[in-house]
Amino acid sequence: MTDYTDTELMITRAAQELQNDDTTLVGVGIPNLACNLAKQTHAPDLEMVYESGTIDSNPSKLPLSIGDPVLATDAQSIVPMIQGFGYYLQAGRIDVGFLGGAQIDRYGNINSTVIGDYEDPKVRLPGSGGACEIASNTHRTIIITPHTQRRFPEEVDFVTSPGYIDGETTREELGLRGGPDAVITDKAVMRFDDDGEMFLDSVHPGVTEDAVQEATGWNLQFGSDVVKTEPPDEEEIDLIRNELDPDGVYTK
Amino acid sequence: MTDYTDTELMITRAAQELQNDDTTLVGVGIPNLACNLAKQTHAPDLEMVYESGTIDSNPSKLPLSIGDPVLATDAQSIVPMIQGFGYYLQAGRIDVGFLGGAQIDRYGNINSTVIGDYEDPKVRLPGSGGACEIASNTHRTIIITPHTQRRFPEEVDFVTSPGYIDGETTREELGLRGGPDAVITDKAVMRFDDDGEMFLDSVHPGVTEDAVQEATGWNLQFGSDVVKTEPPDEEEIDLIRNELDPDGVYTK
Amino acid sequence: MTKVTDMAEAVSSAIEDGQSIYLGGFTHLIPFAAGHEIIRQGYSDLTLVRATPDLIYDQMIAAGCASSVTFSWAGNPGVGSLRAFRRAIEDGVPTELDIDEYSHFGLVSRLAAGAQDLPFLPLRTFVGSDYPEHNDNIQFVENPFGDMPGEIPVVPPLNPDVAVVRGQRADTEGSAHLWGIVGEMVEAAFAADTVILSVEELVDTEVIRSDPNRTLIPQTVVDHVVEEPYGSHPSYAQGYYDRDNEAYLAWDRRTETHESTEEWLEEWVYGVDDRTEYLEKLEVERFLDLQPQTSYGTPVDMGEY
Amino acid sequence: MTKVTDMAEAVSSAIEDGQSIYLGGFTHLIPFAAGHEIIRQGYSDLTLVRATPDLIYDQMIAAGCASSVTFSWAGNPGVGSLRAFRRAIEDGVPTELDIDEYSHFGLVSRLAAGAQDLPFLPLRTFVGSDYPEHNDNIQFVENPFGDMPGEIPVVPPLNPDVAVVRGQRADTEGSAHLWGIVGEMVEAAFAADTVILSVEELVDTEVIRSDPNRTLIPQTVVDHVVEEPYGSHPSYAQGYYDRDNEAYLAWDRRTETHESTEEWLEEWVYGVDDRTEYLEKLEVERFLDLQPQTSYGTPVDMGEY
Repeated sequence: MTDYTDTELMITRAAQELQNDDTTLVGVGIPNLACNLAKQTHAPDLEMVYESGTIDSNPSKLPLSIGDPVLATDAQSIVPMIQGFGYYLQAGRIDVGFLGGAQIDRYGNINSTVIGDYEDPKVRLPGSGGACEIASNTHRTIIITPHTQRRFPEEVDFVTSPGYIDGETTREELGLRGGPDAVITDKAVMRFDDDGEMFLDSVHPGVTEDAVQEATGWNLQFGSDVVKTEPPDEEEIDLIRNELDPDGVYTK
Repeated sequence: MTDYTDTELMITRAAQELQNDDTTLVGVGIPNLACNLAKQTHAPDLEMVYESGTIDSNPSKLPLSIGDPVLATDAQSIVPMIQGFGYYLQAGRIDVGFLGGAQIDRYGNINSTVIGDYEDPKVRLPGSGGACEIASNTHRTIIITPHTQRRFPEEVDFVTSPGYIDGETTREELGLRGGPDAVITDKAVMRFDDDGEMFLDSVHPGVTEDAVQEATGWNLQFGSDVVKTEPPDEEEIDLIRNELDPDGVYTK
Repeated sequence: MTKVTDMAEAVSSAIEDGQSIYLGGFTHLIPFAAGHEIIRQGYSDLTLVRATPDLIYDQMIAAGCASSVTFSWAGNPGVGSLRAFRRAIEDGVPTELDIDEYSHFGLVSRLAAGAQDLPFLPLRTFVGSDYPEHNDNIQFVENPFGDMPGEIPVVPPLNPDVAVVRGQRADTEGSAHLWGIVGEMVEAAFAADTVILSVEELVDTEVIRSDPNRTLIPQTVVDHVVEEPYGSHPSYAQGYYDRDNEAYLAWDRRTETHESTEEWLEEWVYGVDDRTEYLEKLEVERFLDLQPQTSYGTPVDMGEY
Repeated sequence: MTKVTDMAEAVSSAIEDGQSIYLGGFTHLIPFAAGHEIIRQGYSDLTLVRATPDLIYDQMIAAGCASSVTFSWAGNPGVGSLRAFRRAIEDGVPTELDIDEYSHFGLVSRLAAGAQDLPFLPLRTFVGSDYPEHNDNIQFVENPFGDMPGEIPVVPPLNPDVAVVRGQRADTEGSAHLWGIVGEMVEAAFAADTVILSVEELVDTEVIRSDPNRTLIPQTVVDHVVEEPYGSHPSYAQGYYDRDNEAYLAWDRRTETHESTEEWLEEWVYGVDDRTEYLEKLEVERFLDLQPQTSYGTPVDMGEY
């Protein structure tokens, strides 16, 4: 069996969420690696859009930020932010969005704004950026985050990006498109039931279901058939280590 | 004295309304000639914007429509209509707009939509184009039209472009910028008093005040000091005939 | 994946009777070839959307394709009025025509709202005019932030079933470079359900990607790509050919009666199979007269990073 | 009429204490030279407006120039957090900092409303989030056209007193060509009362007019023009130089305490007179490393008509 790191598993698992005809709004780091991996394997036509307004970017090397010049040179199109967010994202032209966050609750609501009180924060985080509109307007979102109790609390301190709200109000009622589709952590993959509540779908090789529950701040639902997460194969690991992130910027 | 036609007088009179640092939204025909005349005489820095989105056009020859390629080649900038109307006109970046119309009433309200009933028109006219927003958003408008009873009725059949409304409601109350500044006809120049009612400011050489009243569908106010309109001078006529419209497209 | 086809195929697979259709271009890049193909294929009951109906809609109205027009200025630019349009409205010839009328910014704002999936867009137009009285698509909403102004007109989205837009060059997947006057083509292309893109020339993807800021129509909104040189004649394509003003003047003369208009359609639309045959009917001198001198823009350096 | 001046003069004539200032560029074309000049001139009580405060605002906050920040994402892009920004908010060091916070589209929409003199713009963001609870600039208005959606969030205009934007090239009157990532610079330039335009190079007006579709910042909005090569270092200028990532990483290390941050400011801002002296402090190898290979866009033919 191929040797791999947690990060490499998260990348390969995220890549598998993408389909060939998807348009995806990408962030730097793991999402960027996942998208590029998908593009080099099963989804060559995947279209990568960045919130900086570069459309179908074709980076010659790993971008260091979502506004890196390699995302602009050789792109299909570049638009002002007002148009990228309005004509693409809000208009429903982006299939998949990637989100991370400091806290995620059982309904997939995400906090990337503050730890503690908003007016008097213990830790001030970067804030939404485009996350709130990505969560509101893509057709599905994939959440990638390390799995710890602190990151999966009963309730988030601030809802930066709406998931399935409180499990009762539907996103449709509120005029929100899509919703969280998968949560990929270093321990497991979670998905959402019809009420918008998170459930355990697969655990990573070597991780127990108990360990997942232990790292989750509420009584996590278990899917009817919790399986083992498919580990990365040799080709994937080779691509990540030798082509996509040869310097190990994000994978070391 | 120089010989001139009614149209030439209207062009020169309109040109005199323009100042060197004005930005003006131009239509083809007389307004275009007036602006180019001003640019070649007292207002070299006059900036000409067209509703097609060409900014500071520098036409090498007389444009045949407001979307003529000569308005695009060598322009300072070209913007989509949504931006030309939003970021320039609505934002208050256009000082002067030119308007014409089939009917104008005493408050400078203009009809360029229908003669007769809107739902069952006697004559269907082209409609607003950008006229309604030019009338609403420039800092001053100049109306150019032939002078006949039919064109200056007591009431217009349809308000396409608001002037001073009913003389009671102020434009400011309604959130409208500017307002009509001058009406230039083949007989006279009219301006507007503090209540937004039109008054006779100057009559053209050879035209009597009675003739102006005769061609106006209401009791036209006379200014306290109605003067004679300044006729074109030789330089102006020379420019119009030999440079601006040598084929007499608009001046014959 | 190539989306290249010919205009006959693009039109027949994209358009159905009764749909709302937008043919693009503000004076510039008007898709006349597409309009003629729609006429030849005998469509009816179309709602025609365009800021300036121009000759192209006058021709489609005369041919009986339209039951409604959504517009903001209906004239023959620089020439006079649109006689077929007026005959339909004033006399119901050849068919009655409903109208849905705005100012330019009103119509463009509707397309922009459609392009962004917004329930409305606000604009400082229509106050003090008679439009709101005659058009329920102009409503007023209160300003929650104060009283300057206290309320503002809003217009709802407009999402045509099909848009036909033109550009100077595109790749086979439909990413297009446009320059010169762009009008409201981008908003319409993003607002429409189905988009036919017609261009003066197909180019390698590398040409498009060498200057991504110029790609105003991206492949993601495009369904069919048609290469059709001179597809905008008698309007123009910046850098490729000038407006054929003689044709605009001729249309004014040839449309004095419905019968003479039909003769024109017979000669220039029904009487030819496609755009190539149409172009063959034009005298070569006319082509030559319409050629501009070359005048390149200073290129940009995108840098290879 | 030329508007060319140097940055010291542009800043001192445009900016006053207590004003709201926007320094532009989304990751790309950030006006670092202007930011440093503002620090050197000792401004205080500024409201800093930017989607991404980035290093430039972190530096201005550390220098005590700011009393408030209007923003949507406050991080060191690709590196981590902004330590000076966090110190001000979490500990009030060196001064207390008010924040006015949006998502990217929320902030950009405010600038777009400001650019168009609209009382508000609607957007499909903020529903279901906690923002509306904490920000009175997010309100809801009813949709007069139906119930899909029944109401929608709106944000009011944002009109900074001064905007500093950069472009690759401009003429002396201030009409600028921009390419690559444009972000929200155009909206900000149209929204601001006073605009300082800084460019990599001044060019003849003919260069600008050879490609008018590229002129995203027109002279009509520009008050001061400054030619300042490498004025965006350590961010980048597409086609001119790359981001100096080493400097972004160094900032993260050098700002671990307020004192070490002050040392950095002493060395790189207070310790130099202007951008030229700043550039002289950089090693030449660093310049050479940041040079991209040339990669020209295929030019367009505008045609001489």
